[in-house]
Amino acid sequence: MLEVKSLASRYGRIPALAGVTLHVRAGEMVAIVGANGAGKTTLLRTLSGVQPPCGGSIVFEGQDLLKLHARQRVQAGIIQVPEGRQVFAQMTVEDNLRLGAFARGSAHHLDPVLDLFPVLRDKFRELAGNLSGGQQQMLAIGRALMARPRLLLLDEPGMGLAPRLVAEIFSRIAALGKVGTTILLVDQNARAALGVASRGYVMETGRIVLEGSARDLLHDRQVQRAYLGSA
Amino acid sequence: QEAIRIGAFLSVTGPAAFLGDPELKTLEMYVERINAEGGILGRKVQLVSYDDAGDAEKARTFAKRLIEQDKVDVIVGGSTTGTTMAAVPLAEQSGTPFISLAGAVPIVEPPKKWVFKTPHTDRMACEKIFADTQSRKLTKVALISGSGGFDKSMRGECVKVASKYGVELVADETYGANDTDMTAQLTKIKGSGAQAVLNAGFGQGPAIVTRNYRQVGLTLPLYQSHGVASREFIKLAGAAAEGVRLPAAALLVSDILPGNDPQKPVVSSYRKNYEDRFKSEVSAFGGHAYDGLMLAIGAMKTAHSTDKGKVRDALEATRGYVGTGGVVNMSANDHMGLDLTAFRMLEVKDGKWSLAR
Amino acid sequence: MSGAWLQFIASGLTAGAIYALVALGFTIVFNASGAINFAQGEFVMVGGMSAASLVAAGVSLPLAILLAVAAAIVVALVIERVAIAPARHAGTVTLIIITIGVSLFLRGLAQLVWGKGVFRLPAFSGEEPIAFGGATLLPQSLWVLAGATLAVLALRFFYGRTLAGKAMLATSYNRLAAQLVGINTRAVLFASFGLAALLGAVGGVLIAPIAFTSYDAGIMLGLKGFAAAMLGGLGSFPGAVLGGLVLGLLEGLGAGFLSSAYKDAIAFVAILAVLFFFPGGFLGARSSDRV
Amino acid sequence: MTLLAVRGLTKSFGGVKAITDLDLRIARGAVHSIIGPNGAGKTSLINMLSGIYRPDAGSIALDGVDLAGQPAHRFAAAGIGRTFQNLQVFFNMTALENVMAGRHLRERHSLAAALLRTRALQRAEAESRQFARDLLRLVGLCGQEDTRADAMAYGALKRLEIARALAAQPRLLLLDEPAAGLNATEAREIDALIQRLAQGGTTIVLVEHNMALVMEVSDHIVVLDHGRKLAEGTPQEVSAHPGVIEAYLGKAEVADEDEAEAAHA
Amino acid sequence: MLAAFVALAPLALPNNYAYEIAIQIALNAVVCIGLNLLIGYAGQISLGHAGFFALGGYASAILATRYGVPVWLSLPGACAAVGALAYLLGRPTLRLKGHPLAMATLGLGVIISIAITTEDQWTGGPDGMQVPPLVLFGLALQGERAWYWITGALLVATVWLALNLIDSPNGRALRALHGSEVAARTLGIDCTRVKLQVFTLSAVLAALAGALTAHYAGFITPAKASFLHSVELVIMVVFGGMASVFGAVVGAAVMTLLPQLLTVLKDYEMMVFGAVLVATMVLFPQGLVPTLARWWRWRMQ
Ligand SMILES: Nc1ncnc2c1ncn2[C@@H]1O[C@H](COP(=O)(O)OP(=O)(O)OP(=O)(O)O)[C@@H](O)[C@H]1O
Ligand SMILES: Nc1ncnc2c1ncn2[C@@H]1O[C@H](COP(=O)(O)OP(=O)(O)OP(=O)(O)O)[C@@H](O)[C@H]1O
Ligand SMILES: [Mg+2]
Ligand SMILES: [Mg+2]
Repeated sequence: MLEVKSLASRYGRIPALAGVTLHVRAGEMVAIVGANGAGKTTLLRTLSGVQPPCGGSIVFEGQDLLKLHARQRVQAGIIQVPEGRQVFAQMTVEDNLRLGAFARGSAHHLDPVLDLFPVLRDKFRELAGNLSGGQQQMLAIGRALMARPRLLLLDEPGMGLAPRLVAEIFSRIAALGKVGTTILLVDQNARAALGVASRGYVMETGRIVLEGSARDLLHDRQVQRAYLGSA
Repeated sequence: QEAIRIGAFLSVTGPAAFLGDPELKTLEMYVERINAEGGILGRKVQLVSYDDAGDAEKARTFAKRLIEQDKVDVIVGGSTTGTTMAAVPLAEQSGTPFISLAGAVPIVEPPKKWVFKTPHTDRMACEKIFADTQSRKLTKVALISGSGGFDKSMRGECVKVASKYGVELVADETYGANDTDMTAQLTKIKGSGAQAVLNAGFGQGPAIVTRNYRQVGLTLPLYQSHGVASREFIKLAGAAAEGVRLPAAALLVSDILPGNDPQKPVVSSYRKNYEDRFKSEVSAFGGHAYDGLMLAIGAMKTAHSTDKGKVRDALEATRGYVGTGGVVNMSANDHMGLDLTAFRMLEVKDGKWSLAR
Repeated sequence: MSGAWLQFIASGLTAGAIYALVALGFTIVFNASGAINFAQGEFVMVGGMSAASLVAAGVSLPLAILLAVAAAIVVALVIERVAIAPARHAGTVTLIIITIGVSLFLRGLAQLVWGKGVFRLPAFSGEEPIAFGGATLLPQSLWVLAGATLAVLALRFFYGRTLAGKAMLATSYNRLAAQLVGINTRAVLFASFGLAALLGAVGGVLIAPIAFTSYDAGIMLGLKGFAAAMLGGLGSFPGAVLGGLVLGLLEGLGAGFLSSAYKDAIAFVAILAVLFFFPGGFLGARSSDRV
Repeated sequence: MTLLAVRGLTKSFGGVKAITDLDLRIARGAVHSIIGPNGAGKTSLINMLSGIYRPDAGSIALDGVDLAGQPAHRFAAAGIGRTFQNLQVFFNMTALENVMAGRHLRERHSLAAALLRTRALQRAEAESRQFARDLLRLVGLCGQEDTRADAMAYGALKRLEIARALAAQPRLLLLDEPAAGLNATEAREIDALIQRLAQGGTTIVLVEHNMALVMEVSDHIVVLDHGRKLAEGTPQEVSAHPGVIEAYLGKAEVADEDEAEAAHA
Repeated sequence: MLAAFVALAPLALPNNYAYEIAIQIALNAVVCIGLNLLIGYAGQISLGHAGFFALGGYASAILATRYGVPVWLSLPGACAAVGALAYLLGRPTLRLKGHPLAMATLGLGVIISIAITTEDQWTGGPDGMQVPPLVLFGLALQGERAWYWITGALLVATVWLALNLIDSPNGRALRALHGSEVAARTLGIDCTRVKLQVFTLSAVLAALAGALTAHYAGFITPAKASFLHSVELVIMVVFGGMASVFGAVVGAAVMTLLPQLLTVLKDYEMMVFGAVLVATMVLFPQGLVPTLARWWRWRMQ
């Protein structure tokens, strides 16, 4: 479904991606783990089109993505949940969610998302900026789901969420994967991420250094030492 | 041989553009004509002009530039009193003859050795108006004025000379240069018991005053200043301008001047030249520049030299020069040389200027 | 004195309606980019000048108005493409300076095209003042008031009820997030300039019979319109209109009862006082800076 | 040995009661964690303890001095430092300058001294710079001293905020989700850092959702729910509290951990 | 480096007119450095500094002409008075941020300007007033060359002071409150006080430059207090580069010179000036100096 070949990107002169090659099959959930500054966020930004690449190729369902603007990629079903939530702080929860479906244009239903995150129903008319950190995180995910993503790019969806919710969100994400949404997941909670994913990649300084099934990675000594906090 | 250099700093843009624009056009046109006729003293004439946009600080810098860098022989310019006064010390220090095109009294009072001016003063305008109200037996006059330099200066002069003509000022209102509605001020005037209203101002403000004047139902005689002496005023004020009086130079009514008027040939020819060339109506202001240039040229011819001191002396000795503004007779104490007869009292009739009475 | 009272109010409303129209234009661009477009006054000027010069050239008033509005929109769109879009990542202050540059450019251009004269447009429905309770109002003032009312209703509907309007707002709040939900942020900025010019030009045409117009009319309109937008609350359309009317009334009443020389100062003192108590203006968003 | 005593603290926003009548005692030198579901009021509490929000009612006494109602910089001057859940880094400065800005309270000079760059000031600046470098090393940002903050990755910024707060050498340090965005290994480094600070005598209030970290470092845990205290006690007591499991921890998490441990073994 | 430049520049100045421009640049630069501390470093916009500039000039002139205060005293007196006024006005004003702050400072400037225009018995009204020359140690300071050295020295001193300030804890506090006011407060920075300090400092610098401009020119008009002059000052700051002391100097220099150069274009002047401004800000969104500096660094590496 998604084929990324030697993708590179830089901030000014500083390279952040130095040739990333990976692929995601339809319906699959793939996790990416890596230390701070490894370039995970940059990778997702480049995939969604808000960050210009400086080399390589991205092919999505046979289509060359580099030719498409961010907006066209959203229309093609590539939706990113950005790092740091990025909700429309001065707008209500409702408007945030409705805007999530902006690119789809057609009629949209809020209920599935509100059922997934009942808090959002309580705060429906509140300004998003007044929500607590975790509530905003839920809103950001909910907004992305409103677009009915085909490929969902999740950048640290569990950040700032209560443990109970993390577990819940990850299981919902897994459920999404089962009904056919393809997911590329970045999370610092590597254990949880690899727990729900089928495959994983490990990134270091802008490169993929390891790939394999999630189970193999979970049991890889190096991965355990570097990312799972095991001594 | 090197060209004679005439320097000019004018408010070609900015709020006083309606002064500077015709002034510059006039200077450019006549310098061209003079050169076409072979120049003066056997030399070509070169005009060096700058736009000060009505800013005194800029005017000073440009005056310095004219004197220090361009080394001009004489300066004709200073569209407004503010810009003129900024350049006066420089002309005095460097000893450069300077003919100002601005109105206020302090330019020539007290007289300054190197500074002259061509337009009538605002005090003369006040006197002309008050003489008119006196003859119509109107003694209670309401003042309304803009907040610009011209407006405030004229207001001040009018306040000073009012008593001389037995005029009592019963209201004193102000408006801003860009205000869009003056009915509030006029309503106050309406309640003041005035028998006539005098508006000291220039630009579009007076046209709005005139329209608002009719809107609030005022029917008293309305006097405007020489600052709106152009067709544009009638165009903007429309039907409301009917009956408005103002003091102005003969230029505006050149076509209806009696044939024996000494100014008739001068103003008719200037008008024709200007209107043929620029396809727009003359105003009194371009005429001031014409007079300034001609006075300077005349002085150089008389002096047979461009020596600054000699030109200055010749300027001061100007007698009987007939210009667009009137007949000029300068002296050591009078660096303007005009009297009240230079002003005509005009009235708007059927959308045109006419001589009052 | 009651007649005088009313006339001061009428005077204030006349000026206020003009400010309101300009303030609405500020609000549109602000709501798409978060920046103040100091060229808004010039859009008004371009509309008024085009219409006035066309009418002077013999074009009928309705056609002249149409052409003038079209001209202003074209100018605004070109400017957006050339000057604003390339700098859309720059900071707010830089954007403001760019719009100031644009306003100078347009003023210079207008001066070349139309000269430095003052122009007037014929009133839409006669010049006969309408008298009420001892005060008078020009019919054109009612046109201006009606124009402002209509504009604010239309804008409120567009921004409050339609997803396209919300998308424009969203772009100013968070451009990254707007891109990620599929909003064409460049088109939003483009459209907002077109819309602001449309409104500005209509305003310019409406006010030209009262306030006249000249190449430099935009300076004062820009200043007062900005003040009105701030007073009403930046970003709020009803606020812009309210701010405009209040500003006009402050001036009218200030000139009537206190001092005509200080009427602008009185208005600004009042604005300062309002801002000190409601930093967001009358109807501005109560900002939430949560941490 | 109470350092901070909070009594009857209340704060609401419109209809939302963020914190209701809360009492709290923070013992000197200990690590206190505050946990609770999203929206429980943890950040609001931290905001009041640092003077950002003015409480509707209640007192906040540091060493017996009530600070409630004072401006935020007085809280700082009294010895309270903090980090932010939503980053509040000075993005217009380098990492080193960010930390040096944290020295503000320790390095005060008159405007005149600053303008004239007096000897005393130069000396103090040099010391400050060294201190800031040491702190950056401490949080693991060695080598990034001269990077502008807007070019740093999220995780690095979180640590930068900690270093900046430490620069003021606060008596009481409030950390709002310091480990968010860090992976387990990196979280462990924060863990070690917190313990080191605590040993050095700094009192710490930690808000965090990373239970591994919380359980490891806390001497005492307070659980908030809907702005009220739900439970309080040692890590063991709290993690076994049924109300806490129900409202916050959930069963899954515990199961997950077990599974992972099992897999590891 | 700047000092050397100031010392050597006279070799290239052909006449008094050139000196005049140099003096104007120096005086404008002094205002811009102060304003840049406020706008560029502390992130607090002011659209009213022309008011302080003009007040400095008027106050010194009025003290000297009406009250016979010697100019060497009236000048610092005026600066102190303007500083005190800015301090008082700044108290409520600086509680605002962003656009409301811009509006409020604009309002202050406009009010000052209206007062100056209207109170003509003090100020001479719209046409301005005459200002006596600066007398130092019993010597009337006259002539472009003398003024060049005075203003040049003042500029060098101001740059030095500003650079010192920026690289001090106080300067960091300024930038910190720009970056995040909440964070700055939790570090013990009294933001209200810091803002007030820099606002007052910038107002005093504006007043100083205003007073010197007035004494140098021999007159002053209300145009110096106008909104347009305030905008001009801000343009200088942004054009040269925000948060850059040399940016302020370069901005002042370019924006003083440019109109003098463009004046040959006559009717096209305003258009071209606008276009140049737009083009520069589009190409150098950070302002001239920071963008060029970055470019230079990039080249060097
Ligand atoms: N706006 C920027 N300008 C310059 N450099 C940047 C910028 N954003 C990120 N970088 C650099 O790019 C590199 C990759 O950053 P990125 O944010 O992609 O990392 P990450 O893997 O998502 O890290 P984290 O886990 O901390 O979120 C880092 O070295 C970072 O410093
Ligand atoms: N400034 C504000 N305006 C309105 N409501 C607010 C404001 N600040 C907080 N709230 C509300 O108060 C409640 C508590 O928020 P707070 O940020 O303290 O939660 P939290 O415990 O930190 O949650 P999280 O773990 O998700 O960060 C939330 O419901 C939030 O919406
Ligand atoms: Mg990241
Ligand atoms: Mg929180």
